[in-house]
Amino acid sequence: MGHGGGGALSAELVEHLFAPAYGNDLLAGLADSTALTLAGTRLAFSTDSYVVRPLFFPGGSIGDLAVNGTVNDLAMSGARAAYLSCAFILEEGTDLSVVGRIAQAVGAAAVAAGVSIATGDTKVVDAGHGDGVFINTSGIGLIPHGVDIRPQRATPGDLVIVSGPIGMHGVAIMSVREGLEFGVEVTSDTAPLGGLVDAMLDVTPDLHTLRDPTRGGVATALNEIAAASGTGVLLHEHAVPVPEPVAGACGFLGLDPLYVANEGRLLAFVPRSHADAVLAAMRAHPLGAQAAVIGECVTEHPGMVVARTRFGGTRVVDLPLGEQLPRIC
Amino acid sequence: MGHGGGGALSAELVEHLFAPAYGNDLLAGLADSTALTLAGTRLAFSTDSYVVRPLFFPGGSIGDLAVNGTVNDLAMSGARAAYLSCAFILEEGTDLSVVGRIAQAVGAAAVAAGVSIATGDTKVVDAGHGDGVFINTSGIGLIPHGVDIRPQRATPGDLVIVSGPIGMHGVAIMSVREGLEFGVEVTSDTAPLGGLVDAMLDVTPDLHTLRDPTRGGVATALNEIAAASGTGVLLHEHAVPVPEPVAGACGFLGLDPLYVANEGRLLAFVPRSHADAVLAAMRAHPLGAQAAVIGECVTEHPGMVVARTRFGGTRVVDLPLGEQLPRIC
Amino acid sequence: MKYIDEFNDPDLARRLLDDIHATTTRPWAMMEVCGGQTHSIIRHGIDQLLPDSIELIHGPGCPVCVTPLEMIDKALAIASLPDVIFCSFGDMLRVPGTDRDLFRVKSAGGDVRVVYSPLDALEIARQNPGREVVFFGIGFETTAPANAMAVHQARSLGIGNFSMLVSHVRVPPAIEAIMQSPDCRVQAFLAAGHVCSVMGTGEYPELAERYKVPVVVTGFEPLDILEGVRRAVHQLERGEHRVDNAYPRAVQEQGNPAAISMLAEVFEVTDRAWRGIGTIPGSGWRLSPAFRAYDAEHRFRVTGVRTQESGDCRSGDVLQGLIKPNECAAFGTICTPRNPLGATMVSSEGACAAYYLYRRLDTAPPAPPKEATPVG
Amino acid sequence: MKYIDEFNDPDLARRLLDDIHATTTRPWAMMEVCGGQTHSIIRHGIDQLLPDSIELIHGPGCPVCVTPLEMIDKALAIASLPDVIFCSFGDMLRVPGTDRDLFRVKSAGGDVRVVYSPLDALEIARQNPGREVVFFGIGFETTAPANAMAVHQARSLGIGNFSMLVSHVRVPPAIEAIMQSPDCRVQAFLAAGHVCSVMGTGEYPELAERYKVPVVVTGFEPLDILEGVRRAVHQLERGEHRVDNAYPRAVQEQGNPAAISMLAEVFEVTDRAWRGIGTIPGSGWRLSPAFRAYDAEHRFRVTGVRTQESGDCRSGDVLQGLIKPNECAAFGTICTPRNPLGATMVSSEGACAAYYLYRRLDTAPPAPPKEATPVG
Amino acid sequence: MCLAVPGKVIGIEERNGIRMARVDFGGAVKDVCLSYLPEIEVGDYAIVHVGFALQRLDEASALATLELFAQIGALEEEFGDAWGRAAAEAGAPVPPERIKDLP
Amino acid sequence: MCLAVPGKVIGIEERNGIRMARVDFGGAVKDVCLSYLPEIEVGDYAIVHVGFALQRLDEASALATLELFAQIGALEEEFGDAWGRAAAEAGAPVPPERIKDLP
Ligand code: SF4
Ligand code: SF4
Ligand SMILES: [Mg+2]
Ligand SMILES: [Mg+2]
Ligand SMILES: [Mg+2]
Ligand SMILES: [Mg+2]
Ligand SMILES: [Mg+2]
Ligand SMILES: [Mg+2]
Ligand SMILES: [Mg+2]
Ligand SMILES: [Mg+2]
Ligand SMILES: [Mg+2]
Ligand SMILES: [Mg+2]
Repeated sequence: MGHGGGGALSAELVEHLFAPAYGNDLLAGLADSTALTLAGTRLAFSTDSYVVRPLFFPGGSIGDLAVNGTVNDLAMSGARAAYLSCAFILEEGTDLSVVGRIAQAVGAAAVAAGVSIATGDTKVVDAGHGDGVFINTSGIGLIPHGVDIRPQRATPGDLVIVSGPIGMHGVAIMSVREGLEFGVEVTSDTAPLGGLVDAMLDVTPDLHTLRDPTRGGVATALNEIAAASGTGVLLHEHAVPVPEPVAGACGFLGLDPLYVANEGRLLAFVPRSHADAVLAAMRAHPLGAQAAVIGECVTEHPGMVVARTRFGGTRVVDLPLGEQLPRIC
Repeated sequence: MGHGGGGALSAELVEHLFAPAYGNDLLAGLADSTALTLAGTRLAFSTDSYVVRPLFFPGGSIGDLAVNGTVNDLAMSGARAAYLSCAFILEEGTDLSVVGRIAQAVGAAAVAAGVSIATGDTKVVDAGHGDGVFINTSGIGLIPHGVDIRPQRATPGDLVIVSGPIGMHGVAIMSVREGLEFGVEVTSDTAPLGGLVDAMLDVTPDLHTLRDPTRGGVATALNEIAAASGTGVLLHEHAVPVPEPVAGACGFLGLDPLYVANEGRLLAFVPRSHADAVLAAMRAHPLGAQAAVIGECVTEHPGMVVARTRFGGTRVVDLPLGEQLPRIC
Repeated sequence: MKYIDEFNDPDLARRLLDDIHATTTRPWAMMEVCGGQTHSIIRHGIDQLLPDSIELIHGPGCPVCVTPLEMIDKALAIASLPDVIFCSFGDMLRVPGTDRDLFRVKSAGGDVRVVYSPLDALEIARQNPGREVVFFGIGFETTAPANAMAVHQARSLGIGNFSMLVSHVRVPPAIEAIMQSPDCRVQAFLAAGHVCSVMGTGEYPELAERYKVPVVVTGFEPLDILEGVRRAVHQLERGEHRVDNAYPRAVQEQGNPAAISMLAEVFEVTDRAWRGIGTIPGSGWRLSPAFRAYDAEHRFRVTGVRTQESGDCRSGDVLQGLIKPNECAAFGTICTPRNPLGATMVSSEGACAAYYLYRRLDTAPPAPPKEATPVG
Repeated sequence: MKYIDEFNDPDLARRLLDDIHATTTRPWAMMEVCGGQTHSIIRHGIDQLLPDSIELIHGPGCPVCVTPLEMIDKALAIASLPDVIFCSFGDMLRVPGTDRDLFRVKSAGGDVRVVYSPLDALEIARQNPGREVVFFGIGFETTAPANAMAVHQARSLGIGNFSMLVSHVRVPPAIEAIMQSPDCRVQAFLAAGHVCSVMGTGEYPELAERYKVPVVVTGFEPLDILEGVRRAVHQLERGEHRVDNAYPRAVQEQGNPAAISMLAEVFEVTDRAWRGIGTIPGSGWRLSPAFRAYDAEHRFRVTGVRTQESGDCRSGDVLQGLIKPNECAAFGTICTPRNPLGATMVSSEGACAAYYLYRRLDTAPPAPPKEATPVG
Repeated sequence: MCLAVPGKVIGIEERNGIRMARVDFGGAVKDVCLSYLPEIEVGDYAIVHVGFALQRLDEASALATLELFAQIGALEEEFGDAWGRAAAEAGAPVPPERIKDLP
Repeated sequence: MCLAVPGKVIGIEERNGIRMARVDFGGAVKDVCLSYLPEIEVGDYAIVHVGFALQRLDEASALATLELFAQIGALEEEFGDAWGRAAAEAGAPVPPERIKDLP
């Protein structure tokens, strides 16, 4: 189990304290990253702390996530990440070799994403006052002219595209925790999405909304966008690409792939008129080869996500109650 | 005792892993913040995590430090902070009211510093896997034209100016830990230094080096600058402004004020020809009213800091071995 | 995947639905016993496709929901002990005790671990000889053989720091209790397929006969459920009350003899309280005297546990099919999955949670606008 | 601040120095007994201002430096026990035991707390009745009364979870041991002012007479030290060997009678090993039988402590004034404050550390260029 | 209750005297205890619950069931489009047939 | 050893039967145990070590000492500039007099 899946404190419970305390409207946008103007230049700025356990998993490590997570949050504003900060909080007793391997992963991921680690920090806390390694990355990137990508812009008529098969990251993490084994193909999907977004923007700057469905998975991302925009989202469940091992693992652990984390996928809300062209551009990019339309924005059930089942029934797709756990019933 | 004062892991031990792993030269500059160019604009970018204990102390809280610390690191590149990120890692069991008070402090400090909190993040970790509240802030700011402030630019002939009395922050923190009491005047000096730096830059853009002598105090900051620039630093010990309560507290706890933390002071390395004017501008600013020349850069003992005592003797002023502790002998 | 995809085919579903619609001439109320079936029905929207005149009553077959409050509180007390590693299936972590849940205990620093199998807990005990490892042994007849085996192996391998907090329940006494209720509206049962995989179907003919009620052994994939409904409707329309196995690929009449004999060795039948319902005679298993040393209730004499069930919760009526979840006044107002009053709201198998999560559109006014929560 | 600033006046210092320079006609070697004096001398650069012919030998008066390795290792073992809160003056945290130090124990999760006073440790014991609180009672005669009082109060207040690991040392037997060494070069002593504040000066006339050595009771501010040196030089030049009190504002002949009688009640004289030097008869205090119940060595029978002092360390010779720190081959190479081989390198009072920290410019080649450490 | 899923036995071995199988769930592979199903062989499918194989899946029964489903449709075709009725009742805006044709 | 510092007693009270003082160290105030110095009074100065007052500071002695220092200088003035010699030996680039004049 990771952190913060339950208990009295939750990010949701706490976060409402912040925006009013900070006295500005920048945090109210519900976006992965915030668009700013500085000396006439439009920038995206984003921060995230990474407390994921285990530190290493098939296909990556906390170091990859720390880079790709923030690079992707910037990409979800249409920005190509330029510079990252990287701050470690280390717990006394952590192996130096572990820190070294993570640092190498950070460096390699930064090179792969075309971003520079510009500034860093290291703090060491006593044993029992941390948990091995926490990483914070913050990132800045340029937003191209004419691009305005925000959750609020999703609107009835938009089609919802996912860039590829879902659930790989979460299942790869679980395979470590639950002692699962897979064929070679089940590794985290962690990847930097800046290039894919560039390819999409080449088709049209008029992408309405982008989001990387990380913690809480596709269901959570769709709910957040529905809530921010007030549009209804209708998900065509059978169209969602779920790889067979993910379906298999979710099957016997009792999990729903819609709620499983991804680290190298994006959801795009695209005007119907551009959807074919955007989909084609995505499929021409290695990270979007299996992109698929999975739903649409509707005027019904505003702010809610509803799935149509393969049998023609419907059900509400709600926000999750924290992390999914293996269940027996 | 705070975190990371000893033990097998130390920031120093770890940090040499990072710069080579990241594969760029940005981290090699040893600066409080890094100067970047993005779309033709010169920016400063900085990050720090705050793990200070206690969370509240006379004159401030971890929230004030998290804002002012990063604002000041930007100012030490001559940049006026524009936007901050603010990411919390909360330990389960932390009072919501504590988080709320800290959020309020962050907001108030941001307003005071003229900076906007643009993006945030909250993670919750299980009890025993954190320590109440950790905060990371990262910040970006514009560097004015013609300004090039770096530790490497300190050079023999420069005079060293401190912006005010030293040791207040560290002694205020210790007053909580050690049950000291003071007159009202001993509170943390935590403050945003952007305005003071602006006033100094109004006199001349040719400030060589600025540094806020935070953890490890004036001695550490001077050593870092001497090491980065290769200049010798001669400190005139009697000229260092040490408030009487700081001297008193350090006296009976056995501490050296040169190693006690400050959160609202800066050290400036200024060409001798500009020193009088810069000093005058500083003294005209509320945060620099008690600014004083405390030393000079010399060709002797390159890379080392040497203090001349009031009796005419000399001694090396070394880097500290971690946090100073109350001692009996 | 084989045995799953074929039983999810929409074309075949349509044929079964056609048959059900064609066969049904009047209202029928049938109970799917198992929460797994409830979950499948609601998740796939099967209930929406059935004739309006067929009512599915969601049965008590969720072991998480029916685990008595007192047992949860005991689990919470044991899990809070500093030397204990408390292992549980993930389902139990959010089940509310009197004043908190296992998740809260874990978040507060307790060593609570989610395991996939009781054998994982046994392995944790082997690897932590200095600690006491307690496994929360809940479940119906499907889960009981696994838990029995863990206790059996603990004894044969000499793993003395392992024990089990046992709260097993048995299906047939529950069916009997439902049928004996004066308010009973159930006209047919879709029996729990996987329980029958273990126990066989031998316990049902007597029930079917005594209460004149069709019992159709039913699987969990959408086609399995439709087929169960279809066979029940055919019997009901014809006035029959037989035991019919609609899940023959996984259920044999004799069940799994090896599992049944292990159950007989490790467990003994006992009366058991069902949360929301009350005590049902002979409806549970506890460790038999030969394994009493592995009984966590015996090993940890947790005292001072004071249970206090919410007075607003009507989960007992829900579990007996007397009301639908949305007929409870607390539903969706003071009782939500985030703040569950009763166990049927906390397990995703629970009827109240299933209704809230998947049927909110039909059953409740739209949710209030969500608070702004920065994300990313 | 009063009593400090006046004794830091550079003009008066110059007058004292003038007198010393004028008076000194040949080489003299004198020992400042107390590490606090060493610290003050080096920190203010006083040694640089004295005539070259006056050599200050840095004495063994640093309780941190001389605490025997075995006692450090016992402290580390006790501090690592899970139920123990181990309290210590800050000085002891970086003193290396055989394989680690108290800081390392704390960083690894041990509950090690720095206190300003032994009474703080007693208060911690009062507030944590369920834990054992152990205080590391080190120090010379100056510190011993405080520690004695803490034990005395623990008994009178009935604080049973408090105990003390006692490693007290006494100055006069150490002076005697130094004078008895065949290699002894010390011609005069600057006695430790604050030890005399407690014990008075009555123990010194006999020593001065027996070894024909001037003993000047000396304070800690720069002028106090210069005055101590000045008076010693005057005696030496005149061939005298008296006890002279150069710190009369804080030292009275009879010392502090209340403190002396408390010491006699709580402690008894014992032989004590001095790190680097060896056992000196009668040179320590331990708890007297009436307070044995508060003895941590007695309460925690720590076994299996295996001590192993570095073979390269010459701190014993340093502590006896036989060599200067920079004459040790390890100094500044394999032994630095960051990686101290001996205790005299770890305490900022220790002669080796004082030389390394403040005198590197004179005594060692310039440090190699520092590694790039990102800061901010 | 009783989330049990079918998987294919791809390997069998004794471990500490206990018969264990490696079971493939569509690419996800898990170790499963065979104590209750000792006669099962590599290539067989079993229903697995909390790490235990509980029952061998009988292929003949499965095929017979599917065959029955297919025949029902044939028999009942004359009863008209019950599916369409049901879908309309559920308020489906897109007929099921069309779902597959979405881009 | 024995970092003991002078401070001024600014208040005295009994606490749990123990005589305690508030002692001012140039603005930093700390509670100090008076068990070993019961006769001390508010306004007096004491040497304090690890929370205990160990000895009253005698003002007359202090003044006499300082007076002595001042006289020494007067007596020894004819011996020439020993200070200057010492400073030169220590390699001081700035004469002590000039240090005070730095900006
Ligand atoms: S909605 Fe909540 S309160 Fe009502 S019956 Fe269900 S669980 Fe109980
Ligand atoms: S320099 Fe180090 S090794 Fe040498 S005597 Fe000093 S403490 Fe021992
Ligand atoms: Mg930990
Ligand atoms: Mg903690
Ligand atoms: Mg993110
Ligand atoms: Mg975030
Ligand atoms: Mg995101
Ligand atoms: Mg972000
Ligand atoms: Mg900083
Ligand atoms: Mg930093
Ligand atoms: Mg800084
Ligand atoms: Mg910084």
